Amino acid sequence: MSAPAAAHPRTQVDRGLCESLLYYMLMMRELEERIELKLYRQGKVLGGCYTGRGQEAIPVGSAILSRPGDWLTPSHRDMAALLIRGITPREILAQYMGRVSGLTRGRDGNMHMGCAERHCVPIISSIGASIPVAGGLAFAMRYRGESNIVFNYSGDGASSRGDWHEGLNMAAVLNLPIVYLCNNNQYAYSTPLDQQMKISDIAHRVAGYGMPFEIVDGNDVLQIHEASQRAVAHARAGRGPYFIECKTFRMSGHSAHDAADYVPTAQREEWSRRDPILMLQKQMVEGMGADEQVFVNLRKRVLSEIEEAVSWALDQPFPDPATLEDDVYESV
Amino acid sequence: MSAPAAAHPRTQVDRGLCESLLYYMLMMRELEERIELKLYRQGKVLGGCYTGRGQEAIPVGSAILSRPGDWLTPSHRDMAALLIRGITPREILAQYMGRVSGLTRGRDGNMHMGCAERHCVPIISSIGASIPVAGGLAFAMRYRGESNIVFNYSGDGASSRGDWHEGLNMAAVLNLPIVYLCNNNQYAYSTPLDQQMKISDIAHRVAGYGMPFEIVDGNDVLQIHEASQRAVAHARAGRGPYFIECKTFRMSGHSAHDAADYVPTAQREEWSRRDPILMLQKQMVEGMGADEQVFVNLRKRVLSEIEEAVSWALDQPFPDPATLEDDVYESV
Amino acid sequence: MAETTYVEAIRQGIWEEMERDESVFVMGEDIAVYGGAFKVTKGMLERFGEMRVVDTPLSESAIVGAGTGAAINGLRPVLEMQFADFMACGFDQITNFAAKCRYRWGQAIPMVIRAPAGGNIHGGPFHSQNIEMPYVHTPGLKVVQPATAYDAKGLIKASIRDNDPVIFLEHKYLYRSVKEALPTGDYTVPLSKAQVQREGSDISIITYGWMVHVALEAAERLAPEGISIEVLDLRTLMPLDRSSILETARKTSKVILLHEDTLTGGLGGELAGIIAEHAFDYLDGPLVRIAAPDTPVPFSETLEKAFLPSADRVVRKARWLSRF
Amino acid sequence: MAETTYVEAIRQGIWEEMERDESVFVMGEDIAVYGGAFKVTKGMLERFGEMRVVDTPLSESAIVGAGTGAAINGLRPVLEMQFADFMACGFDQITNFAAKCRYRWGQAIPMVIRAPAGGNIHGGPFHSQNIEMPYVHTPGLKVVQPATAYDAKGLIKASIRDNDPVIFLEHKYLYRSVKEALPTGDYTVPLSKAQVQREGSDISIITYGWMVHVALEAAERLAPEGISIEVLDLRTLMPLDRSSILETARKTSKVILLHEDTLTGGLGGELAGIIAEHAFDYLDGPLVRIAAPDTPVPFSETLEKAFLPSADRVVRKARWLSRF
Ligand SMILES: Cc1ncc(C[n+]2csc(CCOP(=O)(O)OP(=O)(O)O)c2C)c(N)n1
Ligand SMILES: Cc1ncc(C[n+]2csc(CCOP(=O)(O)OP(=O)(O)O)c2C)c(N)n1
Ligand SMILES: [Mg+2]
Ligand SMILES: [Mg+2]
Repeated sequence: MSAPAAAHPRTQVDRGLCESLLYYMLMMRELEERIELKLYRQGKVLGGCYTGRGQEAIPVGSAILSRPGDWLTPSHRDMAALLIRGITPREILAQYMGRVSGLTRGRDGNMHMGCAERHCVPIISSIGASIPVAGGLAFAMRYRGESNIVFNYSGDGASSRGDWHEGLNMAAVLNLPIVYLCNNNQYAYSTPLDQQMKISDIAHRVAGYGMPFEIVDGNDVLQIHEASQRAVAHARAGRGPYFIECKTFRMSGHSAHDAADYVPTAQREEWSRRDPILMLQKQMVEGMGADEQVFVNLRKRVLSEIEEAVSWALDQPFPDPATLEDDVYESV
Repeated sequence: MSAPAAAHPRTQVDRGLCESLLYYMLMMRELEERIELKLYRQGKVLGGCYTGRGQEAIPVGSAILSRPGDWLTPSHRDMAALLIRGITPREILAQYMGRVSGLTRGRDGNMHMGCAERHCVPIISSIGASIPVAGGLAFAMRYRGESNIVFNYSGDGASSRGDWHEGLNMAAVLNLPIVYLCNNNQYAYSTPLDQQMKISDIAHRVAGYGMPFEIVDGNDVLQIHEASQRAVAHARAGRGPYFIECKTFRMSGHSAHDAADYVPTAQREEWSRRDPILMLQKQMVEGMGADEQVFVNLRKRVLSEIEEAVSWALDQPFPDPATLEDDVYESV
Repeated sequence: MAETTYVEAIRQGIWEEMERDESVFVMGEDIAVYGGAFKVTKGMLERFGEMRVVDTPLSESAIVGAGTGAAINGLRPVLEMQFADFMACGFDQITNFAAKCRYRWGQAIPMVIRAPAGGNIHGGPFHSQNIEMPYVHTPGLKVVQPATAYDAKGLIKASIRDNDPVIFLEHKYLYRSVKEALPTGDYTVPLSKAQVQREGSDISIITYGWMVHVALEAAERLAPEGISIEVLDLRTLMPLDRSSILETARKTSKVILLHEDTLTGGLGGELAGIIAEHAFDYLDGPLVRIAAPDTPVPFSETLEKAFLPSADRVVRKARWLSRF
Repeated sequence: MAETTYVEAIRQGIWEEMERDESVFVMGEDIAVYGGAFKVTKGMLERFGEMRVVDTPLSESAIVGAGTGAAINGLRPVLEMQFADFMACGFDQITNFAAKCRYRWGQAIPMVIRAPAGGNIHGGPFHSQNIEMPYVHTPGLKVVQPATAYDAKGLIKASIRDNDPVIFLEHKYLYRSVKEALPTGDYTVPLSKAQVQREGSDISIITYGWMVHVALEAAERLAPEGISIEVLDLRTLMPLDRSSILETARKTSKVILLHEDTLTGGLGGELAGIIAEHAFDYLDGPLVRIAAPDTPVPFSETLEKAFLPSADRVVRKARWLSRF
């Protein structure tokens, strides 16, 4: 995959960072599997059920660079961004199951979650709507002269929405500190890229806003991390927004009820050989001599954390119907 | 001004065509002057009053290529497009003055006019909204296998709207026969280009939809005519949409009440030397040996047609209040 | 005779109209190959081809704008919004352009915008809303919501044949929860005609959509207590069938206005306005509104259950009103 | 003492709040150098600078979205829509995101969206609309419309200080047609408090915006006939001041619900719903709604005049009602 201008030299990454990246990718993968393949099927999770399987590298490689004062607006395939912000598997599981201890206290469901204290805007279902919102979050940072930035996440489908256009243009005009992570997973629900747009790279659209961009392998967490470092440095330095298109693939249906028959088998298989977790593990083995045991241990740790969180979450109460009408307006 | 790819050889234009172009440009100029400087000030025209002074070349050079089966969606600065479609100064004047014989029978005002029979969609006030609508008009042409096309007109300001983006992208994806004429007159109301976008050419944005484009001198009607010929041929041949950016200038306030103090004097003066009507006349004198008398006669003809139309329109009745509630729904 | 679900009835209705009239086509997100999020357009691509079953990019405003343009240029678009909630993204095109064409320039817009609406499916704040009111409030639009499979088919067909823009609200919970045997052969259900779904003499419940079934359940439970309920299903919300509304109000003299939509600014107020002005002399008790409270639609079961109007609530209120 | 116009009162109110609180800023189209289409923000750029007086591209949805984001991140945006009609372009951001933040995740959105609304200025279908109802109908939003210069200033200040998103509707016809002497010094007018603008005993007219003046004119003309009219100015349309509404209804027992907005789905229905349920026993006559007919707002003078509710119409209806 190509960058817009000069090629970027590969920076050194240390093993501690890699373990951290791997931990969050594994946690997202396993937590979502647990939710989709167990809790959802058991009827413990109601409504829709969306996962980011195969796309874990994107939130992980980027959000790991966030500072406490930054804001994130993750999409519905970026659970790891929340984990990195300190949101716990307990809170996420309670959220999915509609418990009062979930992030939205049962008012909203499944991946529609976020948290004001940890600066994560819960996803806005209207696809694309988070782009202008990211602009406002970033505007407030400029307003106060901070070096904080916004990490905005969206998909290829979002790039067809008017809000996407208005928001990116405004960010460019107002020179707002935003790093856009576009997960181009080649489908919006059942609609393949070539029915969404007549171009092959969404990033090229961004040239029309006067904004720098890169295109990276969205399954290679180290590439994302590197590109994000450049983007973050650019935005923190007050040089405005920066767009990263991550080529990836949705290794699941649009949601749990979707068998995704419309995806050609060859395409799915090709991408299944490019699993981002295995790719990172390979890089760790080949580049830093990590051995399998590390991965086995990490996975064990993740699974036991999930186990603990599931049983905690299952014990949490549902919201009290008496609270139904609270919090529509400020109570005075 | 540059074209996207190869330079286009200048085609021959005949004098009859030039006289026709000049007639419509003069008619638009004089009719709008009459409306803004007389009727509006006399209180015969109420509400807002917008003109396309200095931009006449754009609707004229393009709409002259339209066929009866084509559809046009003019902007608020494209009166000549209506004239070319056979809409008369009488109808336009009655429209501006809210008379029942106006194009909208007094229901809508001033330049919010159009006509189903002559295939002109009255402007939609929500700037940018006509872009998706043009898509639907064109879709119906593809649906029936016609070679008709749509002429869509909009300004630089419109390019900031979400509808602009959604509509252009959809037209590219569905391969719809549309010629977009973008009048980049450097201002959206009081907002100069550099506060609307961080790029200098709107046309470059269009590359992001996978659509061919050109940039032309919007005050040179022959250039517009030539580019439009290429665009029209492209669209009629079923090769999809085509975008022409016309660099021009709004030689008036945003509307009659706006003194446009925000426009630097030097900029206004520079453009006043590039009057599209004078430019065409010069081309006719230099290229085809036309003499001044032709222009004088043409202008006389225009003025007397306007005179006649004004007195007719002033005699037209206002709508009967008893009809107030008609035509909200089909009456059955 | 086989029973047809509400969702299948809509599918059949569209299908038949597409067979009947070449100018009818469907357009929306994921409706062609995938057959739509709720499978309403399943099989249409194979039967009618790409030009009449059009998948679009994720662009609600462009879908509505393009639909309107196509309607101006002689077609009869049937647009799908994936969820009614996202129709908000096309609000300007619908209310400022499509709705006003006939009034401004005499241009008919024979277009249907279909939108899966309503709750009771654990959809949460963004996938459960009832969105009728902004459209009811926009002169030039018609708004329809069927409660039964029979009406779903008859109303979608009538909406497609209608020469004004119609917002056609489909209740997601009813899609597969109601069914009935449908007549073979072509039929339509006229717009702007309400229907008495149950006759009664003591109290009228005026309602629509899923709540028709809730009202009928309440009526059933109240009958043994000697409280006779009439249930009027509006079916078309704009233009309203004022004479049927006033007729039932004058007949029973006690009226409950029931809807799933939130209370303030909901249709119940409009109905109260009509009745309190034009049937005032007939009323023997307050006009009672039963609706969801003024909150977003909550996700969690305990909350959603408390949020949605229930037969229990109707029964309690009807008992109270009957003693008036 | 010098009199202050409605438009100037709003300008002063915003100005004072910007002086008071550094987190308040204004954003919109053509509001900085140009001072806004109606000059509400005139002079602010010079006083407060570019960062607090922000011109944007022509992008209503992004304006609202960015305002909401800024509010989440600690600022207090005051957004301008150039005309209320174009707020439709930001409908999704307002109703689906801004309105639901507190409920979904406990996030306050202290944001004001100002919108010049209403007719009687020969604006035609796209520049004259009254757009309150979709917002009144959206839980989580507040909706305000002042009728006087005093209230305009007090309410804009209160709206800016409020911690919920407020849709602040300014009536374009009132901008320069009403004025009064304002107190020097800081004052606010509380949200959700209606105000009796004229006391009376025979008939209550409940209304808001420009129609308050129409009601007062009608009341003046009816007084010599011995018909005593009470005029209640709602000022805040959501949340409604239900107790003031019920109080005046119970006091006079006859109520006219008056608004400039079109009839069906307008606020009159909501008010009728409240009164016919909770003050039924006090009513001595039908609830009478006076509103614009269900059409787009026509341009031509003859039509617009017939369209807009007038004092004449109110007088005629009040006479009729008084004989009940
Ligand atoms: C405005 C809007 N329209 C439709 C939907 C329904 N919907 C939810 S996700 C989705 C596809 C989104 O595609 P993309 O942006 O590529 O994200 P992905 O799911 O592939 O990660 C659709 C159509 C929506 N949520 N919002
Ligand atoms: C959605 C929307 N927002 C605001 C307006 C008010 N308005 C009318 S014309 C205009 C400027 C349009 O600029 P541009 O598209 O460049 O056209 P120009 O007037 O320069 O020809 C504005 C802001 C509008 N009509 N529609
Ligand atoms: Mg995608
Ligand atoms: Mg312009």
